[in-house]
Amino acid sequence: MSVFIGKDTRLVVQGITGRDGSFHAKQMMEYGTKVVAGVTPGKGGQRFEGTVPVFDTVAQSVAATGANTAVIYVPPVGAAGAIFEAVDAGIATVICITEGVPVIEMTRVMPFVRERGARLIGPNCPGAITPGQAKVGIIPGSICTPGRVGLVSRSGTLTYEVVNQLTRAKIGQSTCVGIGGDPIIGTNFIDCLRAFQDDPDTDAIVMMGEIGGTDEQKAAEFVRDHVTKPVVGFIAGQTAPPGRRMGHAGAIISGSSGTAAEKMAAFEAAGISVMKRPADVVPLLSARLK
Amino acid sequence: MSVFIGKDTRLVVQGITGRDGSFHAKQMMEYGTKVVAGVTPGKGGQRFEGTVPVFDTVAQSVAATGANTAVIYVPPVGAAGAIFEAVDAGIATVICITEGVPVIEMTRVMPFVRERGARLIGPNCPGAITPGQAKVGIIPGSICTPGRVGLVSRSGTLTYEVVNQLTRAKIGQSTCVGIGGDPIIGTNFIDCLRAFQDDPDTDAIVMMGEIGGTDEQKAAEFVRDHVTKPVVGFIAGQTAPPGRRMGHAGAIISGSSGTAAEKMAAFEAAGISVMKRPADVVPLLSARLK
Amino acid sequence: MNLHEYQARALLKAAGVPVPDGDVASTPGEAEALSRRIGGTVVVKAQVHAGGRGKAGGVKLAKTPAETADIASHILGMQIKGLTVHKVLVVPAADIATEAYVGLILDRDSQRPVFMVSPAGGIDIEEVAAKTPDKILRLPVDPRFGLLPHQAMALAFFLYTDIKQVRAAADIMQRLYKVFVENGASLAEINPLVTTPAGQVLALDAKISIDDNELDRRPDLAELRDETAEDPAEVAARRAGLTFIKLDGNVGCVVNGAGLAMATMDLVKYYGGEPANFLDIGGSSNPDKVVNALKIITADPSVRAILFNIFGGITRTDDVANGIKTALAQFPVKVPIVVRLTGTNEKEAVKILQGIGMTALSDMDEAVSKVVALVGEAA
Amino acid sequence: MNLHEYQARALLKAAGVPVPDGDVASTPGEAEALSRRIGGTVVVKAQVHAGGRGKAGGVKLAKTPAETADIASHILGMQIKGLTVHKVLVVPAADIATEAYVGLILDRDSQRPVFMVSPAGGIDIEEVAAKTPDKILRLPVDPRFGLLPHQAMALAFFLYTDIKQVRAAADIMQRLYKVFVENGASLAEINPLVTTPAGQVLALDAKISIDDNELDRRPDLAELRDETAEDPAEVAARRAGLTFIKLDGNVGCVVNGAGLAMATMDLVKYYGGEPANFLDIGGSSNPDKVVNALKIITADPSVRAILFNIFGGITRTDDVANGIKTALAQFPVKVPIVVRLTGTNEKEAVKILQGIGMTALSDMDEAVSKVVALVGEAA
Repeated sequence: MSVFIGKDTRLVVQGITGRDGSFHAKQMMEYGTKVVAGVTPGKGGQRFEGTVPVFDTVAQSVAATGANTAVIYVPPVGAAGAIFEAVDAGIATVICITEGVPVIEMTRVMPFVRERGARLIGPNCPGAITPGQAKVGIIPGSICTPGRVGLVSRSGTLTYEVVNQLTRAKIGQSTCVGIGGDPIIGTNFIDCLRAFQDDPDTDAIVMMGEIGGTDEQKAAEFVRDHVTKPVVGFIAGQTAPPGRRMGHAGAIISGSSGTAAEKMAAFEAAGISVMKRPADVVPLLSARLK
Repeated sequence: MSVFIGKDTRLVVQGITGRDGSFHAKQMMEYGTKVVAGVTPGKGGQRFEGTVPVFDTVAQSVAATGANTAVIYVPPVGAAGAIFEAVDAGIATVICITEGVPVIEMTRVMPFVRERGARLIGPNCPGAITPGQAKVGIIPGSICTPGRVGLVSRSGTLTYEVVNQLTRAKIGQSTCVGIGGDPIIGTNFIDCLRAFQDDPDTDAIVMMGEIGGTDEQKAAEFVRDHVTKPVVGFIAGQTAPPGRRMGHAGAIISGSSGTAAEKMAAFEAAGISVMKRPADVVPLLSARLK
Repeated sequence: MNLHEYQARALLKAAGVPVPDGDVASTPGEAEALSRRIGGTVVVKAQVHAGGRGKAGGVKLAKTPAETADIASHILGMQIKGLTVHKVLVVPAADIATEAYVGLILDRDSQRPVFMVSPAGGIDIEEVAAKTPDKILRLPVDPRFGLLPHQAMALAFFLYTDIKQVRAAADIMQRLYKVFVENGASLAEINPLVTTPAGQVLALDAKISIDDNELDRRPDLAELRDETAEDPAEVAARRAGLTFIKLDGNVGCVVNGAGLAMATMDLVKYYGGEPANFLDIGGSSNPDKVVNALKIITADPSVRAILFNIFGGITRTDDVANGIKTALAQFPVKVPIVVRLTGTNEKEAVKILQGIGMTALSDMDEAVSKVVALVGEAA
Repeated sequence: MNLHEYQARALLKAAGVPVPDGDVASTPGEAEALSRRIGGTVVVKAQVHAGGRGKAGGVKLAKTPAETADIASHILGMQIKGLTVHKVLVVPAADIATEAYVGLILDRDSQRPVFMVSPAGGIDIEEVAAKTPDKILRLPVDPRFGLLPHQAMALAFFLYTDIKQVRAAADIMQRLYKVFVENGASLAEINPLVTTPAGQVLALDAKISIDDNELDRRPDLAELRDETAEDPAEVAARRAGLTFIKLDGNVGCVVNGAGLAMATMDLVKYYGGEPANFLDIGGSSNPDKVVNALKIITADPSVRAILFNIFGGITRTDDVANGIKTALAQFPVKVPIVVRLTGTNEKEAVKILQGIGMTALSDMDEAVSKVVALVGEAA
């Protein structure tokens, strides 16, 4: 078992011939992900790396290869359209890596995704990895190792940092999911917590939040009410000033709302072990797993 | 029992202070329909005919009176908005009398109506009447009499003609529904046939169609497959020339499609007794009811 | 309401759809000047609401301004399917590499705008649909989300393989959809959508029909109506708030309600007569409408008798009776009138008619069979 | 990106929202001319991205053109919350009967644009929300259907009782929604929306923030950015493709990734230091970005030491090492640099740094505690 992606993942890469798409398609293939198709309009009929068939449209790729998961590396201006296309073609799980998708576009994308019963992860996210099975996105495979800890994060490199700490301490991961740092995202903490709670191969959960919004607070309530597995959490941005967007479009303290202190308190109240720094993940997790 | 409207109908009249709205509100009240509220923006707080409270919005009227059915007499430019408002306020059955609603507006209205699980009848229709219980719309109450024949029609006065023939022959009606002559309507023949088939108080069905579109053909298939009660049908426009809009926006033969001959043949094939003229309704129905 | 090609072209052009240069002319001189401005060989196209203009001689090539003037003088004033040509469109003669069909209709069944595109363009799309349905791609658009980018691309890929042409065509689909929605069209066609040898994608001919219901809130569109292209009686009827359609028979019909009006025509035929028209006076009770209806019908020399069939609901039958009385006082009606009326204020109506020596019937079949018999006697 | 009031006003005006007459001036002379053109008493308003302009003396009445010039000369150049005033808006002093608040935000939770309106306008809406929440009407808009007419009316009825004002306000809601969606705003406020004694409804002040992601596809909006209102270092960083935010500490930070950058700042604090900045070099591997990052950080005199924290994923750590090498060859860096890097091409990176006499740490805590210690020694 695994969460969102795994050995049954049949991946189509949207934007496979682009700079980022081609680089990461190769990385995913090397990791062992079943990359069954690529899509670049106008390049239908070509083969990527001599093996992966390229199509003009996602619908064609699904018809020809049975792709069930899509990863999007197309530029911001076309990313929302790429999500619509993947969902419309019947793709069940769409992971949008692209950073810079206009948020107003996401307000139109999300109802479409929901109506079709699809899952969107991202945009502006590093994707997901189920170590030993499939890597979809840009999380470096080398820092992961199979195991029984699920990880969900709004961040990219901070996720790597924590995964790396776990792997060095020989704590393997069931699935690591980067949900993205944008204000409107397809999959939030609660979606991931629910999936990990239901996953028989996950024993504990690490949750990496940051300032801005109230997703972490709601996630804490969800943990309190519905999660029986141990959860360890972190909030980035304890020293961030209010009113400034800290890189991620969603990482902004509005007025006095969305602060790290508020979120950490919510974690504590929900029984989540709070990391003060990334290095705390191993001792806290070890303590909870005893 | 009854179809769509009946003794449980609690009606709000949208546009109650307008020329058409006020005239017909009075007629409906005289017939015994429970007119519980009216809506005209800016006239909230007034009373119509000294009794019916008028509100600024449908939502207010629902909250104050428990209205469950709305009838719309607002001018074409505001009619689509009035449907949105009624549905958004939780009204279950919305009957739009207004003629001349831009069809492109209806393409946006219909998904909204469906998502909310509401029923829209019309636009550009005479409404419905369940004789002895409730009249919602403009069908003259005087020509109807309670009974066990359900009638559904795309037309207004042609409906009256046939209802009148029935009443004069002492054949009463369970419910008469005018579904309207526009290309895009909320309730079609099949919806009404299903309702009459399921209504224990309806023994037979009269179906008044006209040229244009394929609704009658589909209805015929539905009758063949799902209706066990006798059905008698008529198609207006046997002598209509192709390509001309015969008054109703939907009554137009496109190329060779949507002709009366085609529709009458479909009726025959489905076991529907076909009236050659309105006066045939009584003998055909009597024969089928024996 | 159908737009002329030049009007449809203008709407598309304003929305950024690439159309050939050119403009409309009402005189040979204007056409000549346009030809000179455009340069080279031009096409002169009759602007009438009729298909098959080419076969009828309404579309011609002209190599010089002088020839353009000559051709325009032939086409202007020409009759095509009973319609007089008042305007010609003058456009450069385009070199054409391929011709495709792009159509967008308001579909009753799906209750959505639906695209139909085919690489087999320039010809009758109904024929393509019947003979080679696999050459047509049909795509309904969800109006909540609009035409999505990948849908526009899918339509374009069905027409072209070259990615530049695909992108150009996808862009045209988006703009056509916008024109359709923003103008409340019931039909918008580009036929043919052509590619030039240089690879450009161009809308060579366009047809747009506007939903009549849209015109009330859009005076700018209502102004595009070309009343010279319509039957004058139908124009007069519309101005009087009546819906009138001229037919070939001799029994004039005045009815309230479209369904009853059609059923009345059918019943005339049933009893062996031929209706001279469809005429719906609508739901309101204005005696003036009846006067205007009688004026329009009596202006038709083939009318041998007139039938009123009024079922009073909103319409008050006494208003109709008063209208008949007023009309007869205003102008002579030389053919017999049979009146059937029932419903609202029937008694008052009967009295009014009796006052001017007319009888009113209450049964539709009786009235229709009577009027048909009267026409038979007159013949 | 925040727009100035005069820019927000222009967007609203273009969309048909009634705003008072008036325009923006950069000099006292321009302000005087505007005052003369407008006539009567005017308001001179400082155009800076800061709340509380009035309290800070940035909003003043002027009765004559001469007084306008005088007041403008005081306000122009004034500092408000650290920002220099470069422009003033001159508008007629409106007689105000009522003041309301109208706001539209992109709500993360509902993933929709959400209206917030209150008849208690002109003041801080967060205060109203906290103290009298029943004075705020909150209405999420389904982007598939847009702001429906009855929703606009419901918002307007919450503000007004007079039906003319209700209709005027509903129309303003529709136009505000259009401005919001068409310009990819994250916030659009009219505060106050006023009524005049004559009953007119007017947008007296407006605030619009544009989603930064929108700017790439909208050069017209990107042009509205007022870089004079920003920290010059932040402007330089943005031009170099970096995300930089100046803070009050003395430990300069160069990090890849926003989350890691925040966590690095937090860890500096955890070890007793104070971060001098947030700086994210992003995901790509361009050595130039590192050079620019070092230029920007070393320009800050309060920086006592610099910390690199790079977790190589897409970012190649050897590119970062090369960037450091290039920078140090180009300009002197007088404060100590601590480098932590791990991940992609780590070995190559370590070699490059060793080649210029630097060591690379691989543990984040070790690096942060070291840089904090270095700053402590320097103090």
